[in-house]
Amino acid sequence: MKNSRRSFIKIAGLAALGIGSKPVLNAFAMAEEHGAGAKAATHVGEKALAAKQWGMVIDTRKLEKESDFAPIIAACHDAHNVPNMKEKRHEIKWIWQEDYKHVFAEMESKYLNERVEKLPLLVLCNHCENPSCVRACPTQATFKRADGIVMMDFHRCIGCRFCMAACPYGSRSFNFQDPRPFIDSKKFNPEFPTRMRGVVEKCNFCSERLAVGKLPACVEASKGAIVFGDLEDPASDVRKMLKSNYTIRRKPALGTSPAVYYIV
Amino acid sequence: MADLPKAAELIKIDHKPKAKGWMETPVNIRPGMYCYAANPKSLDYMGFPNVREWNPLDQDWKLPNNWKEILFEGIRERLGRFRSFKIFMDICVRCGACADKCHFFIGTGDPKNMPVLRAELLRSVYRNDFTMAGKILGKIAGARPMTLDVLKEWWYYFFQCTECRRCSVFCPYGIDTAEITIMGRELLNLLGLNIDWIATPVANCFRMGNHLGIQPHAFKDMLDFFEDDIEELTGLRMGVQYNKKGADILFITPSGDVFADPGTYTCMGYMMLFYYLKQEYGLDVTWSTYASEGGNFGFFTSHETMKRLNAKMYAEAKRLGVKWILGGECGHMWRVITQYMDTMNGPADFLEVPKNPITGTVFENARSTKMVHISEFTADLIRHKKLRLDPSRNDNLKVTFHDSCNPSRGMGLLDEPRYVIQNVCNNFCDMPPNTIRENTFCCGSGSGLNAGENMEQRMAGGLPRANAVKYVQEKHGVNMLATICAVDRAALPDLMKYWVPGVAVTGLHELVANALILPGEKERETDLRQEPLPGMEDGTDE
Amino acid sequence: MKITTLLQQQRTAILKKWFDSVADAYPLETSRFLKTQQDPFANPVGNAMTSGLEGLLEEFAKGAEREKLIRLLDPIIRIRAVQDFSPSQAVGFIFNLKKIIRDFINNIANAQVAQDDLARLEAEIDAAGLLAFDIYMGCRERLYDIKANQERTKVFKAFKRAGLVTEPSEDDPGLTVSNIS
Amino acid sequence: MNVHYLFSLIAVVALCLIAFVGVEWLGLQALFGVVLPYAAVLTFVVAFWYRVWSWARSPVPFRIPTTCGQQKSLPWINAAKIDNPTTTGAVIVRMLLEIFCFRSLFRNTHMSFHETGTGVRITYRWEIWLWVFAMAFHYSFLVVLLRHMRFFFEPVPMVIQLLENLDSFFRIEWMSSVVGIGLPGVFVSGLVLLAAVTFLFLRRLLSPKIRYISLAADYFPLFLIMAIALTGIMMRYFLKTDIVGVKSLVWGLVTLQPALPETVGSLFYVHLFLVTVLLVYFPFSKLMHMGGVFLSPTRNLTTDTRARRHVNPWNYPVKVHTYEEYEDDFREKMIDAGLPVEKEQE
Amino acid sequence: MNDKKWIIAGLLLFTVVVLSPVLWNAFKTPTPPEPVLSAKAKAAGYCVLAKDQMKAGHMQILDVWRDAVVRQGERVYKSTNGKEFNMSLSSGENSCIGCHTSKVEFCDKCHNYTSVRPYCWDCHNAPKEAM
Amino acid sequence: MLELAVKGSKKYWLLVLALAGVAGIGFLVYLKQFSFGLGITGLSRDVTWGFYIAQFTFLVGVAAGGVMVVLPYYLHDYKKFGKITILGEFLAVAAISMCLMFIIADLGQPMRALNVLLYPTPRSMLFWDMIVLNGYLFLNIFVGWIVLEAERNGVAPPKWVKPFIFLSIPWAFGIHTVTAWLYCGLPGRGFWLTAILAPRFLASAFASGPAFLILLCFLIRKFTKFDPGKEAIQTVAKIVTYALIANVFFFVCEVFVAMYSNIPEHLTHLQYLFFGIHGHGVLVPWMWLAMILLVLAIVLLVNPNTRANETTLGIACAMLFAGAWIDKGLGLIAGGFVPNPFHQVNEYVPTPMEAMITIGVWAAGFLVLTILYKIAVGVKEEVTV
Repeated sequence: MKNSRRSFIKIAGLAALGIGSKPVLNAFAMAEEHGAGAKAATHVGEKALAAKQWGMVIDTRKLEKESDFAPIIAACHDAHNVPNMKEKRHEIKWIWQEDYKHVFAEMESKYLNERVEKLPLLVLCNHCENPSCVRACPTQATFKRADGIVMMDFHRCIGCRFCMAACPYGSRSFNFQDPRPFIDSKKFNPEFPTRMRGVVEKCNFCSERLAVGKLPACVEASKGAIVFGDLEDPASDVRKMLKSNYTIRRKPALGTSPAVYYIV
Repeated sequence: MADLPKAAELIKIDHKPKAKGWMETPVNIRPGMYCYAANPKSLDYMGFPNVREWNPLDQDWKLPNNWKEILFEGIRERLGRFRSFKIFMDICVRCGACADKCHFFIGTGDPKNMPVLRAELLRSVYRNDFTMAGKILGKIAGARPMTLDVLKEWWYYFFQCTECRRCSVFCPYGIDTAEITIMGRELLNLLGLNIDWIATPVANCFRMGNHLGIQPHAFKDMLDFFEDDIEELTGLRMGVQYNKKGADILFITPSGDVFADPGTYTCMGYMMLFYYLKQEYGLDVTWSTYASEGGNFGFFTSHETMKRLNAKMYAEAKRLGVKWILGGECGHMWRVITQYMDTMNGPADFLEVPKNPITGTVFENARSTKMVHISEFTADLIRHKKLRLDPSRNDNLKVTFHDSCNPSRGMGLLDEPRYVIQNVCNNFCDMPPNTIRENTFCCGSGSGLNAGENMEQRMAGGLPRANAVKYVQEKHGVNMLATICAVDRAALPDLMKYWVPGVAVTGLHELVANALILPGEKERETDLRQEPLPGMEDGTDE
Repeated sequence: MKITTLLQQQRTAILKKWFDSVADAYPLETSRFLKTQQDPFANPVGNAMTSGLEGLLEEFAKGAEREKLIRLLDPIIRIRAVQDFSPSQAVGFIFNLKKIIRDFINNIANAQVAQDDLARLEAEIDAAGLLAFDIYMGCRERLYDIKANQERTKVFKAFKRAGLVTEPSEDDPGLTVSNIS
Repeated sequence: MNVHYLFSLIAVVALCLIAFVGVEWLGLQALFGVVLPYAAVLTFVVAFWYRVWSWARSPVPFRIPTTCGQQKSLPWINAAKIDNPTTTGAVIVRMLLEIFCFRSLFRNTHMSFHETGTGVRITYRWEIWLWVFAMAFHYSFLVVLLRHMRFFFEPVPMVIQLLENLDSFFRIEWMSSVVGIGLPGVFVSGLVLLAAVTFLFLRRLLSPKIRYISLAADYFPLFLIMAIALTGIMMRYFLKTDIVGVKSLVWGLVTLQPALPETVGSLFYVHLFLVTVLLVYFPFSKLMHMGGVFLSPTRNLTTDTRARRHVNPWNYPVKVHTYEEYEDDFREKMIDAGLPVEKEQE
Repeated sequence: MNDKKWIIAGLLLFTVVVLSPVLWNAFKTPTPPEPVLSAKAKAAGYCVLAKDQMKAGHMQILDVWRDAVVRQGERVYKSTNGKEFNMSLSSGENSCIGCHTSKVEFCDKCHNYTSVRPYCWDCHNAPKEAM
Repeated sequence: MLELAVKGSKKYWLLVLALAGVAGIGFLVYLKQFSFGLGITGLSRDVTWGFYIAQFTFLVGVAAGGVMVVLPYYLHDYKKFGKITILGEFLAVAAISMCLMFIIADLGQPMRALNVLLYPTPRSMLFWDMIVLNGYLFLNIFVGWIVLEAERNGVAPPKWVKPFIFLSIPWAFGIHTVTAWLYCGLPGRGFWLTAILAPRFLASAFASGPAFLILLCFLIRKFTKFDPGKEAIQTVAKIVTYALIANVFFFVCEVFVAMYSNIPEHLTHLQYLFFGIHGHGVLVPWMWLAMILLVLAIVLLVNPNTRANETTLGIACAMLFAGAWIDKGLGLIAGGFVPNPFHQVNEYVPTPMEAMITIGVWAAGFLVLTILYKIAVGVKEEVTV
């Protein structure tokens, strides 16, 4: 960042020509501030939560009834202005409910425990440690942040949907049309942007909430059924949960190493 | 001063002068690249100003004292009269698209032969004395004062342009260097600076009706001689008519066809065609000794001179009371007819709209000039199957066609001659596409530069054309170059001799006459050139 | 080292030098015009020579055949014969090659070359130069032949056939063919 | 050596400095922002009229179009209707093709020599780059010009907005440590203009033929336009200026109620001054080809001169050698040769 | 050949086109936009940068911000006067639209005046206002 | 040479106008897609790629197939192909143009297409695909044009195009290999996850591209004065035969692995395509038709008599082309996405609008092809007069 700052100052002299006829010196000072200089002044908020690899443990034992799922899904979708598309084909979902036999289809078992056979599960982006979607993206519009969150940069996505083909979990949705008419204006969250047509979207582990020290919306709404924390931190809640419970991850054979664990 | 330069280095220094722009490079008039100065007698006869003996190689050109005034007055007058001149002086952006389109530049490599620079020779002076920018900014605006050196440069390079207009095809603004050359030559004529190959034919033509100065009785004698040749060949006499009042059609062809091989064979071709039409369809064609020249070297002198020479065509047609005029194969003759004649000497309301009485075709495109090109006429006849033809008589020929500059870029006469050739010959192929039709290359000798003393210039200028002929010679075994221009027929044989030995030159109607089966002719054993017809080689071998 | 090996190894460099020396021989204006760029042969005059010189050098490297030399030299000389050259300029460029090769041997390649080998090559170059002169003269003769004959073949032949060639009389206001020279 | 371009470069740099110094140090905003633009537009229009009118005053005595294709002659021969136009409609099409598609330049070829087994062969390669860049230059210039109309109209016309949308169709958003481009959206036309003008300059500089024929007057407009494009691009993407201020200045000019905003930077005045210079320079230079191309008599006339008579307004009688004079000269010989004569010899 | 009338027509057309902005607008009243500051913004009395600088360069700051927020996770901006801002174009505490509450009154005025149509609003800001 | 494209008979202009018209209609429909979004297509959350990408994949094959006439001519100096290499190259140009148009049509945010260049991402196969496709387009235009122009001028092509020619040969293999890698590198898509996908693509390319070229040669011979030569066509036919056999062989290998190993991940997709699962099977008749066409084509091509007979050869080539088109242009992409990662079946059927855009792109591609072939054939006619 220091380098970039210096190189910017070099052209700041020229910048004097541009802004304000009289206050040449001001312009210098200003060039420092905005443009690339502005970067120096940006930082992570004080209350922000940090981690090396965010992860999640979903305790399916605590999520059984429809009424357990609905508030969680609603909390997420409302917080992120996820539209409710009329056509199933164009469905957009960040977190949703799916049967065990579909989620863990490859763990097919002929004679399954009765509970598990009909077990509803929450599915969302796995924020894999080794995400194939990030590999596929030709513009780095989807990328892995330092804290392990697999992010979407909606400003940069070209809508090629390569990431959707690459995602083995079906976690990604595409805006086949303008989503805004399908957002319930009563539930609209003005603090979170909507998306435009033609970009891919998915769960972002509530990075906007983590930045202000809040846990993800689904975690908050789950009444303890979902535990969230740093997988790399042995003292974190998630690690404790993982230590004390048998958990499984989706399609481990693919080597993507999901960060979402299920206690079945 | 430690090391004296070595001899080799000194020579090198001599060879590499400090590079200067073209404006600072004086002209170097070189033998072989220019034509002799005009004979004063010729200029005098025409009443041109500032007549005198002078030699281009001399330092002193014996100019009148007020030559600059004369010149500037001439420029001013022409700027007021010709929008083309004025616009072409003003709007060139020097994009250079014309540069390698000029046959003289390709052949000589002399940068001042790039059309743009040729025009700049004049433009630079125009800017200096006729535009505000030039007057204020001078050299920066590309202006330079008129000097004797500049005048010599004009003379040298305006007589190194054949006014072929190839550059104009490519110019994004349609700037026509020919127009600029024409103006340049007009201006030079104000100072008596013409070349003899132009001035003398002009004088001849003015007085005797044709460039060669063939007097009427001689003209007839020459055609009589062709009659003898044809009789020998076919057993028939053509019965050419001269100055006949009340004929259907007046026929005018360049006098080059009457006196110079291989044009003479073309001339015989016309005679045979007219004989055929007379016998078969009763068409009455007359020749004229007064208007015995289709070509117009006045065009290479000045607009006024062009008009003075051209006036004879309509005058003679009127006097003879013909219905319309038929024109022979010529290049600049047709440019004059197409673009100037009607304007200068028309309207020709005493003539009828040309109608081919044999086919009934009305030549709508010649509705106003009342003058039809013979290849249009013949093509029409062939199309209506009015001619009995035996193309196999031309089977010893592999023919290609040279589009002459003026008919192609001045009127667009491209397909008619090809149609005729393809109907009278069995072997025809075109030269490469960028060298034919509107892209055709000049023979290098047009616009009055067909002299002997400038042979190097002509050979260099004809290089692109010759090169294309060579290509088809090597590829398809072409041995005959057909053309519809008398200057071409005079110039191309020399060019072929130098660059493409083995290719002869012919006019279109020589080929037609070879194939044409005349009523009552005896079996032909030779072609018009008295060379054995294909299949007759043994018979004539005695 | 064999001289042919040298020629093959240093082909590009020798060619470049040879081109330059040819460009020097152009008339001032064109020469200067050529010098302003890396490839001196983007100009039509020089353009014709590029591959010609290359072919010649190849021939020398292989041991020149007379027929092939003529074929290579003819198009170059034929153009130069009608362009702005003195005879020495038109054919002299061939001899430049001798000095260039010697320079290469002495200064650049620092190679030991058998004297008789070099002498053989120089003899070949001389022979090529003489051939070029033959071609040049052939072209010029052809040119003068055309010049000299054009009036006879065209005008006089026709006139003579018609029995029309007469001396012009002084007071005749008409001008006759003899003026068109 | 050719110093033409150096001279022109210095001239353009000097012009930039004049505006910069004038505004930055001398405070001559009113001069550069109001007086000169008005004067320039006036000069441009008046001088343009003057130049075109000076052409129009000269008549077109002869119809001398260049025919670039088969003539209309016999009904069964396919005529090149556009390249050899015989009707006014076809001439209009020909002119439109010339003006909007640079038809003639499109034909451009490049000549070169080749050695073949049997000698030298001259070949002609289709040379498209001059055409491509000329088209790119003129059209991007036009688009840039029209785009600037957003400063001249309030509300901004829909067509201009549409044009802006098309021009900025491709989002070039690129954030790096040194420069960030994203907002405002990148207009492709500006970049194309700069690229094309650079090509045209490099062509003049690097091609020896073109360099040889180039004058200072050829480099100057190139540098001028290059500088205009550069200052514009700098203002838009990097150094920024207050465009609300710019619009209020321009709006003041077009409503004839000039007012000077305070927050507009000197770079803008440099940009404006260069445009001013271009406007003044235009009618006195080769840039007048814009008007001239419409009047070019080799392109804007029908080729049916043989079918329709063209009148020369100054056609004057000339001295000709009449048939009577001719017969007087040669009557005797004509009679001897058996040629008919008008007057028998006495 | 009488083409002068055509030439004059062409010249007139040319003149009208060249002078069209003046002909169209002459003597109209200048209408410089006056963005309305919300009570909140007025009360605050400061912004991320000085007014002039914001006028000319706010888009660059937004560019930098969106990259920093999305890709670096940096969401706080500290201006030279030590104030901290929430780097968000959407409404929210201490964000752009949080303070300049009305896009119509604040942003659109100048944007419309200068024919700037940023696509920010495709995603940011409230859907009802965008519609 | 472009002037050859603007001088043509009425028939030629009719064809050009018709193609331009269809392309224009396609473009208008595309404008609808542009303003509404990809929702007008039959694509869904589960089948995110459809017709567009399938056409793209197939056409990359057609483009790569051109190398089958370029390679023997330039590497093995097989003179008979001298007349048709340019046809192969220009076919590649047209096919690649279509590919690029299909990619643009498939993007949700086409105006951001330049991001691929602005943020080059070497780990993404799509980035490499962009490079190879554009590179191949450039190489073919460039090489084709220069060689053709030299031929027209009757001179040898300049020496410096040789490296480009040689480069274009491996490059042709490259485009289809990278295109295959788009698919076969994705975890969790069992149908594509096979190392033989690239070879299979190449084999099908070298069958369908040259087969199409043979059909084009027949058309050219019928409508112009240029004859590509019977012997050249027969040699191409042999190449087609072997490539087709290889293609079918590779496919059999795939089927064997899936069936014999009986791994559901790999098997279900084939089951879906050829038998349907859970009552879904829109593609079943198509896939069987493709198989029948390909087998029949093999029969006709392998038999020397039917191969030598130009009528049956033409039929075989048409069947092959149609079969390969169904195989790649319908089955391959949809088959990869159905069933979805949750083993649910959501089928894909293109919508009429999607089909219209597709047809529009094909028309635009054929327009390019028509113009390029007009030029090429024009030169050939000129040279062989």
